[in-house]
Amino acid sequence: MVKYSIFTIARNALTGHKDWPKQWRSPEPKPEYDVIIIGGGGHGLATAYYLAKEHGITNVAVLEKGWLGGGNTARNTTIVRSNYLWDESAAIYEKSLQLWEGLSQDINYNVMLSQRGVLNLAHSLGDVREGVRRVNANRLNGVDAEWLDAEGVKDFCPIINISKSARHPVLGATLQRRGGVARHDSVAWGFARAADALGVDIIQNCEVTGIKRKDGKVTGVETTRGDISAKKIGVVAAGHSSVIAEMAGIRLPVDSHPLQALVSEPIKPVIDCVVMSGAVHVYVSQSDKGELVMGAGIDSYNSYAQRGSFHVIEHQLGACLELFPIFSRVRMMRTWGGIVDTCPDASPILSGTSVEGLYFNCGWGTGGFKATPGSGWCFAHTLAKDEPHPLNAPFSLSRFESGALIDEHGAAGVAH
Amino acid sequence: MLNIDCPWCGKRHETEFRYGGEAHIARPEDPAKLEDTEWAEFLFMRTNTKGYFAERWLHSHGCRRWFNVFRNTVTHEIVGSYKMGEKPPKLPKSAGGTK
Amino acid sequence: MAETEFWITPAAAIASAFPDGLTELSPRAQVNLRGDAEDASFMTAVKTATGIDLPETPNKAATGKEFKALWLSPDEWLLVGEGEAATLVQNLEGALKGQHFAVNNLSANRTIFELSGPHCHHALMKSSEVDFHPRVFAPGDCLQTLIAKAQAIVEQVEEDRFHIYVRSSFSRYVGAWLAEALAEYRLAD
Amino acid sequence: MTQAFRTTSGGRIDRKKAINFTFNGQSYIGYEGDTLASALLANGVHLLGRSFKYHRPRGIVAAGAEEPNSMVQLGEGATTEPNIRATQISLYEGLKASSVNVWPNLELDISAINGLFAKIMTAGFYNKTFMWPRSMWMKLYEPVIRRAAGWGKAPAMGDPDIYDHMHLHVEVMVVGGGPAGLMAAMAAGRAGARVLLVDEQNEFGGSLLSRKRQIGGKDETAWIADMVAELEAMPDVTLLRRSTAFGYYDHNYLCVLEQKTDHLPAAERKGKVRQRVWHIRAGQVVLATGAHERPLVFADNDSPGIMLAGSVQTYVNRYGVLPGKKMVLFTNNDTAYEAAIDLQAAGGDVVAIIDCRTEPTGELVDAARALDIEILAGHAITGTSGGKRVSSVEVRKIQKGAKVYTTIERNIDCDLVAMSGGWSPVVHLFSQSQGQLEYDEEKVCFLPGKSRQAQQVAGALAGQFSVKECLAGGYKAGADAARATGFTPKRKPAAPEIDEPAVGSVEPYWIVPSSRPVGEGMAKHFVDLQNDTTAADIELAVREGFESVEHIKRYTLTGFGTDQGKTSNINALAILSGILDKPIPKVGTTTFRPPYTPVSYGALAGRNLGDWSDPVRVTSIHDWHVKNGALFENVGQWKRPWYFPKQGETMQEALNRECLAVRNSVGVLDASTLGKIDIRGPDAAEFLNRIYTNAWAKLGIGRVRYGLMCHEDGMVFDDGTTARLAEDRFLMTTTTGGAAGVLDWLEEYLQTEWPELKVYCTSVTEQWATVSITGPKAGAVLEKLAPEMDLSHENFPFLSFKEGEVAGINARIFRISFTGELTYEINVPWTCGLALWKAVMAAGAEFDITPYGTESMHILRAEKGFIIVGQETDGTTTPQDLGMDWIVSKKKPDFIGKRSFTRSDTARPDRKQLVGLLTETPDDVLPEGSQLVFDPNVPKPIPMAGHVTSSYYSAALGRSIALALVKGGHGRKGQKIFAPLDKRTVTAEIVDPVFYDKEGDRLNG
Repeated sequence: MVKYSIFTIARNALTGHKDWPKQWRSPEPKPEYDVIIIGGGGHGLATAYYLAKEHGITNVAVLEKGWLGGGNTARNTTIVRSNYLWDESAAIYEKSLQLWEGLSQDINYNVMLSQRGVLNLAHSLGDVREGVRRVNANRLNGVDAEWLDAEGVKDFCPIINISKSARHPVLGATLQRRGGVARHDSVAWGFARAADALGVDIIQNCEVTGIKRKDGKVTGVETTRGDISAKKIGVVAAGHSSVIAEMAGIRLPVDSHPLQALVSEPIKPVIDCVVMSGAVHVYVSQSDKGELVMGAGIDSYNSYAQRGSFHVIEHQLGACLELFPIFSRVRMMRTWGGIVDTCPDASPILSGTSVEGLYFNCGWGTGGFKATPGSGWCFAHTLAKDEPHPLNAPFSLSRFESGALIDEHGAAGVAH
Repeated sequence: MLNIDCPWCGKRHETEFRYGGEAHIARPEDPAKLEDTEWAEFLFMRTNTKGYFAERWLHSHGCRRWFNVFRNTVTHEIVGSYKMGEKPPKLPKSAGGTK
Repeated sequence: MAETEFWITPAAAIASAFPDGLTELSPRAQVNLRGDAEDASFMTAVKTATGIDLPETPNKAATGKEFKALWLSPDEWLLVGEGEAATLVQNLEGALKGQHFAVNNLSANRTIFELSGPHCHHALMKSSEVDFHPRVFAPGDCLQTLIAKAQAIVEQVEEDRFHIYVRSSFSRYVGAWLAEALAEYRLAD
Repeated sequence: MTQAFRTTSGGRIDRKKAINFTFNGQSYIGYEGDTLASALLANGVHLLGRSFKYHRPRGIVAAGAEEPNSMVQLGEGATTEPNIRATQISLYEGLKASSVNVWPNLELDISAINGLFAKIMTAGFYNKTFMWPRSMWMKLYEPVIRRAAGWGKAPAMGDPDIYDHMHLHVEVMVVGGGPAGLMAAMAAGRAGARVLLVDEQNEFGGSLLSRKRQIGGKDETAWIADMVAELEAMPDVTLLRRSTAFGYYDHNYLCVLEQKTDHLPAAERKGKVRQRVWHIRAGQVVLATGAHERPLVFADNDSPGIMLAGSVQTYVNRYGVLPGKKMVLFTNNDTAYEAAIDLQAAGGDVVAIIDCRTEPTGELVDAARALDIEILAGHAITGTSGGKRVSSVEVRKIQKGAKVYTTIERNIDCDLVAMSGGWSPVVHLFSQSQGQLEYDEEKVCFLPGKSRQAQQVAGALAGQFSVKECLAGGYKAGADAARATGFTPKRKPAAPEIDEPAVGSVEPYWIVPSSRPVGEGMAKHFVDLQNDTTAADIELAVREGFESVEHIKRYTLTGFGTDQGKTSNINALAILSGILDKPIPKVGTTTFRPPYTPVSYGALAGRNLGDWSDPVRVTSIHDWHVKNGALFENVGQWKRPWYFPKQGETMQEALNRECLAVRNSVGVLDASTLGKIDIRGPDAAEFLNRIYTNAWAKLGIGRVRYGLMCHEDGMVFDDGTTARLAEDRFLMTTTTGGAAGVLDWLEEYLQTEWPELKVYCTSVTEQWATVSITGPKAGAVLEKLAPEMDLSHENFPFLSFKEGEVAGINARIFRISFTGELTYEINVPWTCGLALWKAVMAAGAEFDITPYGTESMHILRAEKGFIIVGQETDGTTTPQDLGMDWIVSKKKPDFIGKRSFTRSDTARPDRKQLVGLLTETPDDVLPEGSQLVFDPNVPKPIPMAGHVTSSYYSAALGRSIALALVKGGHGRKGQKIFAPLDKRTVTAEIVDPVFYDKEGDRLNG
């Protein structure tokens, strides 16, 4: 793998950039692999990379039905943080954040991790209670977290409107300074390049059409490019997880929904942190190109279409202007949608199944991007050792039988 | 903005309705008799179909009736609506590709 | 009505400033009735008690002498009129004795706005996603939908005259919204 | 400078109405009907901005929405707007505009130095560097990159303008008011359908505004006027000008942005709606969105003065402007010849036509020859010079298939290059509507293929490039749309005679080599002008293994600018197909996403701002609370009094006063917000048995009982008291926030699971205003208001209700208690709430009756250990966790949630359970949300034992109290537990959650 640096760029400039090697090969599928990863998004590519790097398993194929990184990896709002409420979540997301912090150097690809700080706003006394609860939990879990009052929020993000007369006034916020954003495409491309360099076959335009099994054990897959045998299969198909599950004759506690996002036209920098408000569904940051990157609320209905209903966007922008009145004359440039796989407890599944050798990594819902390296790291361990790493053991399918859910929905909203 | 056909009120915009998820999941007659696995099946496991899908909607801001909609989760085409207890409508001939 | 001597209509505080074409009506009897329209004995009992053939066609209103009945759902109607709500409830309870039904005096539950005049359709187009064009929604039609973000019953009482029934707690929100919706035309006129 | 490039006559501008405006501080004059772009060109201004990466000088390329370059900062102060295209700004008196992203100024832009580094700033540049040393990314590299980011500036303050939304239903919506669209609207309108016709321009006519045509013996202007007049006369036809259909969504739902005042001088905008978003539901949609011309990709094709040929024609004919006086035309088709002919006719000089085709033929070619315009067939422009304004072009003979063209044939001086690479139908909306695109080899463009929605296509969008085809195609589309929505089109009118040149051939010519292979030397072949993407960048991307067009776009940023690649996407795709040596359709096309052109956030929010962003619900007593100084808490959509501070009182002092009043005398609470549901029918009791965790069959008429509701997963989701009004009738109360959800929940089970149950539910929440008087003196107050009523505990015991007159109002009074004190909850019709409240205040005056809010309510109930759903519960809490086993029936065979209690984790003995906490230091109030640990002295991560759900200072107890959920808490009474806070650790003892009046003696006053 050619090492990327300003010097290699300069050297290539002299030769008119004619000598840059491919970032990854486009190999023909081999007849058999030790492990097949279904899904060439960030999580799948990260899984392949860590399988090769951490476990020396390099006879691996990543099968992608379209173009790699073309699913939710390319469609999210790039927010990275680890300040989750429950111990189990905090542990796995914090592992992920730690991997993020060294990722550009580790895979020699600048993923532009920008730890500019993430605010989660509180708009009601109930929000405040939950925010303080989360901050305290984070601290005890060794996750950096601060509670800011309204003035503190204003200091950290001067353009935010903290007027008490706002419909849903800002009463405070949690702040994770190590949180921020990263460049989504670069994450997929970087992992792909690094995994490819370690011998992983990344096979695009290869859709899985069947899961072959014998005596309750997986033996391989049928694809649009022929059958491929494998000892183990890791499914990292996000919104399409249920489709693959059905091929293996199982069902998942997962529903697929549209999640929409949008960017504004590029404007000179006005906001240099990430602001999230679950209560009014506003998620804002500004990209290094100057676009305001915003996430909307999730559409209510099941869908496999990468688009949602427009009123969701309009509602979000109303709430957004409450928080950021100066955005009123900024213009929305592009909207899009992804398909998110949601679990009843808003926590992911990294687990084996009733089919031997078949593993699922799904259910990340709206929070998958931030988990990319950690998810891949844990899932690689699970595939390599045929048992979950302690970090992902709580995220097994069995929790839906025992009732040991990890409910990250937060408080059900104060009643009386 | 889906245009949903309430069996009573006719076509209204999605914003008048509340989504109820997959249809035809009957609550078990005697939950006490079920194994945890079976109970989990009822509580959590879903087919999450890609393609034509029977789902429940509540006309929450209209006549407050629950009913079923038969909709394609890829194209969002709505084949038809039907009342609780009725059978889904026939698939249109056009329904190729996605099942 | 004795029962309304202490009444203050929910939007009274802002209604005085409403533009032409928008008013909050004085209180009137509103009685919610539920029962099985398929059941002849229910329908006849209601007919004897009120003189009204309850509309079975969705989103239609039927008028009797003292009261009219708005279709709300296959087994629910709202009876509205100038008469005594308490008496109406008594009559219905009497006539329906022994049957499965529910009757509630909800005279205070909703306030009623009247939207009328040349711009009432514009105000509705700004406030609702429903098609109120004369071709599809005529006098005698009624339906439940959202006005802005609040649930409401909309009834067309005559051409270019609508009654909008709103839950009392939402009345100021909706009243102010409709007033604003008309503002631009006041400016134009 | 006075409009040196204005033609002497013609154009759709009003030469009598001069308009003053400034650009970059310099004053100019234009005419009514101008755009900012045409007015600047009339004044000879071509240089409008700088490019994104290399900061190269850039000028006006197009005349409409497809313009890639000329973005300006429009206006000043609170109403300034970034990134508006000069080609889309109608000129108005006093307009002020300036270039974006230039420093110190447009002429001398320091960042142009980036051009020197162009060689290293290739695609993927950022991915490959700025990684060492790691710390420098956040400290140095990224800040520098961010400073360079963005075009214009957002205003520094809020927006003074008004925006709103409209909803319209029509049978036929027509998008695009050109010849095809006008015809379609006419066909549908005459058939009697409700029709909406929208067009982004200030007037209808589309391409006819730029081209001279005789239609049925009239000139185009007269023809348009007649069509529009007839349409406007139709009562059910709506015409919207300056209105862009920007989004096409499911089930024929489209959104249109109408710009109502953006073309007016500031003074005339006051009080008017600035922009309106129309939400359209259409039975049928006719798309007649026209076509955009493609640039040609040749060396240094980006200097100001290099424009699209059709746009040159538009400036000449529509605006009476000569974009240049010495023009060279570079084309691969003959449609573009018309630009040369019209410019010449208008007084310009066409020095040469460079046609890449070896043997151009046809009417237009002949016409050009007849004007003695030199035509260099089989030639190409292989370089330009001039920098800030093109001054000459280098022309070479085309050597088919060669990577380089060896010899320069000519250097031609000029001040304008008109280019045409053919036309791309505007398929954006069609593609948004899920329609599939098909590539047409002969027409060299993507055309609409199979459509997924009830729609028709017509005009240039459908590959109908002549006016004749447009009129015929438009009529057919409109008629078909009308028919499909149940209307009968009138007999087809005779097709009008049209005098127009025949549409000639177009020959694909995607990239023009020069003296060196593309990518070598300093010359740049720009594909995406706004993002400075060159053909070399695309080659590099492919070289590095990117093959999917989506990858190419993302790696090179092609099509990611504010123009969303309207002029660059197809060229990029074609160049990619050349490199991959795959036919264009095989390489695929990219999906077009809304919006077609950018839409302001303000317009999208409409009026849903401030208190209208979410409805505010108030009780009938609200005004009294406001008058009496209440501070409010948002509970769901409700405004509830939080507490009632008196002059100079701190919050805590106010709470102490309110709580002590309740404990020692009497307090009053507005409880109107509680949800209330009338439940009636022979199976009502059975229904409650299934919904609630406890038993209801035996509840006596006139009695009241508290109940808990769980979801099927066994977790508590609502609670409240329910009274039995009659054998077959109950009145249920729910939490304030839960009301709507609970009613839906009840209906869901009645309608979907248990239709056999004879039960009707009716929401009566706002029928009843509820005034709760509580405290030892509550009885004394009620006696005064209801002298007739027997309030003795024998005849009006706890957990029962009575009906009767209170203060002369028919009322229902409940004896329940959320404070532990003697309490009467008086329910009267909502509209009498204020009257009752005032009467209560008067009657209670002698006992110093004290209104209190939600905060005191929370303290009082916490003193009694009563839970609040959503505070002591968070969706993971069972009744058992709350120590409420007493309310979970063991006898009932089934109720919602029961089955889940026995799951292994739900039955765990060491689940988090509700307990009371007493801090070691009595006046130390634990913050709510504090996490609790058994041992604070272990390294992180410290295992957590639970958290504080409620915590207050209790005036009645003279100390702090707290409720908490603690692992196995029920078995830990008496043990110590710790709350490690930011700076200190608080020690507390685990106790019973009931702190006050454990025996409950006070219930009866």
